[in-house]
Amino acid sequence: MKGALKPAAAAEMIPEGASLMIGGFMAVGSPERMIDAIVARGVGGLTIIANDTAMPGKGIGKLVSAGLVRHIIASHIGLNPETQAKMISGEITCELVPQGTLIERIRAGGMGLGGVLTPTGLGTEVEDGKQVVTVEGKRFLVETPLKADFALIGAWQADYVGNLSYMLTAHNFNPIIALAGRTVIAEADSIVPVGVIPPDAVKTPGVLVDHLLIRAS
Amino acid sequence: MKGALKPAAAAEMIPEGASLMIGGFMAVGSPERMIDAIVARGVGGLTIIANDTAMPGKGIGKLVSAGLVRHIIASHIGLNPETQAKMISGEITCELVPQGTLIERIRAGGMGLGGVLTPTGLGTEVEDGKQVVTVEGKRFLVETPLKADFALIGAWQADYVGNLSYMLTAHNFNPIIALAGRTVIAEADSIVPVGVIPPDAVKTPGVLVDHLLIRAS
Amino acid sequence: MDAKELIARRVAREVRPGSLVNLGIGLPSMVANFVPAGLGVFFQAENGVIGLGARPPEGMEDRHLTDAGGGFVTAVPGAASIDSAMSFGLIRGGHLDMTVLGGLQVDEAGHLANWKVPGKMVPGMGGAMDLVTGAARVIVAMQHAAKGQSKIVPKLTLPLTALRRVDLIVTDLAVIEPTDAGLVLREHAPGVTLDEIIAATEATLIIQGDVPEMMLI
Amino acid sequence: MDAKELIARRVAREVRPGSLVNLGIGLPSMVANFVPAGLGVFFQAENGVIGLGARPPEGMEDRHLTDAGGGFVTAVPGAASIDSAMSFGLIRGGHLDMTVLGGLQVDEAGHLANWKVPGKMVPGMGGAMDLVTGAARVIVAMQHAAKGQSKIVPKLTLPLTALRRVDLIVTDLAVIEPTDAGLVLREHAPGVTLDEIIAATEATLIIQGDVPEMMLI
Repeated sequence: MKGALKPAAAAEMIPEGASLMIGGFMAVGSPERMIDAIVARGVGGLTIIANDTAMPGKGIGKLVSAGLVRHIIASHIGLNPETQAKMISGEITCELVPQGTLIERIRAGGMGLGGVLTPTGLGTEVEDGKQVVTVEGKRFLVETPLKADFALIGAWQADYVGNLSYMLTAHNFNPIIALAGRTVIAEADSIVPVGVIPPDAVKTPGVLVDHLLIRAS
Repeated sequence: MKGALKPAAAAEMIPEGASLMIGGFMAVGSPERMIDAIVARGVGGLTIIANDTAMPGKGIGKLVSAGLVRHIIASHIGLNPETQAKMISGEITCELVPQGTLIERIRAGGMGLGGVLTPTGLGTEVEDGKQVVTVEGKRFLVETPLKADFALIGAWQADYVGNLSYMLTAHNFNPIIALAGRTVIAEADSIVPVGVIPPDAVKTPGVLVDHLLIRAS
Repeated sequence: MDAKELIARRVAREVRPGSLVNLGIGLPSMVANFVPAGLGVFFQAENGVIGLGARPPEGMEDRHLTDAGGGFVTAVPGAASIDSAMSFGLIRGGHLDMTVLGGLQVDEAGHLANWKVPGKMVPGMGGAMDLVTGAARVIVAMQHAAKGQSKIVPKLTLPLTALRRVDLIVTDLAVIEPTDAGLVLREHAPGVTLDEIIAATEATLIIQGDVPEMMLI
Repeated sequence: MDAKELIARRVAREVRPGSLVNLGIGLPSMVANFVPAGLGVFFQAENGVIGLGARPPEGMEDRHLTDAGGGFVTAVPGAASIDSAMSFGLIRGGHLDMTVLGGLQVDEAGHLANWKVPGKMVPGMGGAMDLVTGAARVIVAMQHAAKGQSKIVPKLTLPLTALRRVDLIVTDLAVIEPTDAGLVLREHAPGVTLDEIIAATEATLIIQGDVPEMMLI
């Protein structure tokens, strides 16, 4: 049985320089109240691991605009001109990773794998500096696992066991980063009594979730 | 929109010596009508890739009893004395794989990965003959992908797009092998009209499924 | 008809009945408008839905259901929600029948560059590297030239997206097929002569016999 | 109280509130009977359920809900269904707080052998190698001796399950903790003297100060 925290209390747990995995794809499925609380707290030097940095004023874009981000590991930052500008000015450093590789690296980190072998990126800049392994005569890049201090989840339904379900395209990175955060904080559209989410509808078992945000007022 | 086949017609597609991934854990979630049809057809020399061989008279155990199996890749065969006996007599050869490694190898095969790196099996017999890769100072076994000619799925609900959902512990290997069979045949407890399975309840998207079995009479 | 519509109408002819198709952001997304209903085609958006439908009527948008560009969409009957690991598993694993992507350059080897202009535009590769590596069929839909410069070149000067040769290039002037021998001119746009195509193309084009006019949907 | 019940009652004391626990087939599964309700413990069965409950009343069994041994179970409120990839991702990724496994041998290095007797019993490792590799805490629950032979030995003569040192050994005679220095005798069973334990143990035991009697639930 988990308690539920006010967003400000959850944000208090995040120290300067922490690494955060944040769910969402162009801010769809991102935990907006949690992000607002981090902006309000103003803790900086963050490393963000996410698919993208959304756009100014939305989702992760709010952390970028607030100047709290030092390093980004993402697949795409092209739709946020502020991220681009801060990267060019050197305020933010950025590791760009193919989307399918990024999600597998996170999954590997969360599931205790030492990495995965993928053909994606072979022969491109993505290969630079990477180990290559040959399996059955074919070359593959060794892509290493990713973990983070925190995973911040945007869910649809939660219960007080911490079970989570997601809706439509708001799944995206959320169910996977829930495996790879040392501390996992979930913000859900609604929190329902234990037993209401059918076992087959649970996409993130409660064991992975450390804290819920209280319901929005 | 997929048609639905009679079990005998589906079994007709499977040639002598084919490799079959079959869902189920101690026969829970196994496609029993499909298995019965293969036994009735009597096609032999099969390679079975599955978690286990159940027990005589149940699930994969029926294929073993019928003498149709030549090779097994599984994590556990200890609860089927016939499999044990046939392995000792040399009628069946067997590759034993840790369960977590087996499911990742199947997933890798189905998802276009060249393999995964796992700590499981290091320092044991499972390491024999395998590549070892060092990532961030830690050693991992390179576990290679598995595919099969057919994946035979036991599902709970299906629709005629081929979407599948599963129930409770009858998930097990089913959603993963659906990715890794060159031809995928699904047997469901019920087939419902298209649109009835909510998008968030679909665990195997229809694109992966080639054929459904018709409803049980 | 403007150039983009021409391209989209020609690409729509490549879509096969019952297939799973991914359309990139921008021009490629227009292809969906011209694919006949009743063809049983499912569109995948890599952010997490199979069975993408048209934009919803005003007031019926849902923030949990968007395409990869973040635009509101609907879900067709038989749609399935998928997380990013499954989405890219389908892509990299060859389960996606076709992808239509924009391009910055294609060269005589059929190699695509579409994710980076060093020093100018570094948006990240998003899903492009996985899509080109894994999709069963890769179609590049782009203007033949940009700012008077041919985008079809002898050898890429921009960073490679993937080692895989693309299957077809559709521009406002021509349809070109990369082959072992080089770029074969397959069709010309209505009202465009072969000489005009050759003049607008920096790469060498192979012309074999009659070159028919594009057929459009 | 028979030996198995004694072991199960002692192991039950190791279960921490709110934790996720996996119990092996056989003796370990008896532990669940002695864990107090209200401790908020969730039991995982590796075949695919978190929140395993007691056996259902006769006539209310469901063939979609069994434990890893194939026996009928129920699901507690807040239970979650998981497929085999998620199940073993949780195990290998360190998300499982504790596993209780049977053993054939444990040696002075704390290494476990529990999956194979060459030439006699080759059931396969099932999930054992992943469980010992990945669980946060590994407890071996077994009889101290089999057929008069000590199962606690100087060095394994049976095949190793994993390189990881197990955390605790609970037998019908004693509780023993493998440490850097060797096997430390922590507790004796009621009515069993230290001399009897030493005589029944082939391995060297370290005895530091008083050795208290086992506390049972």
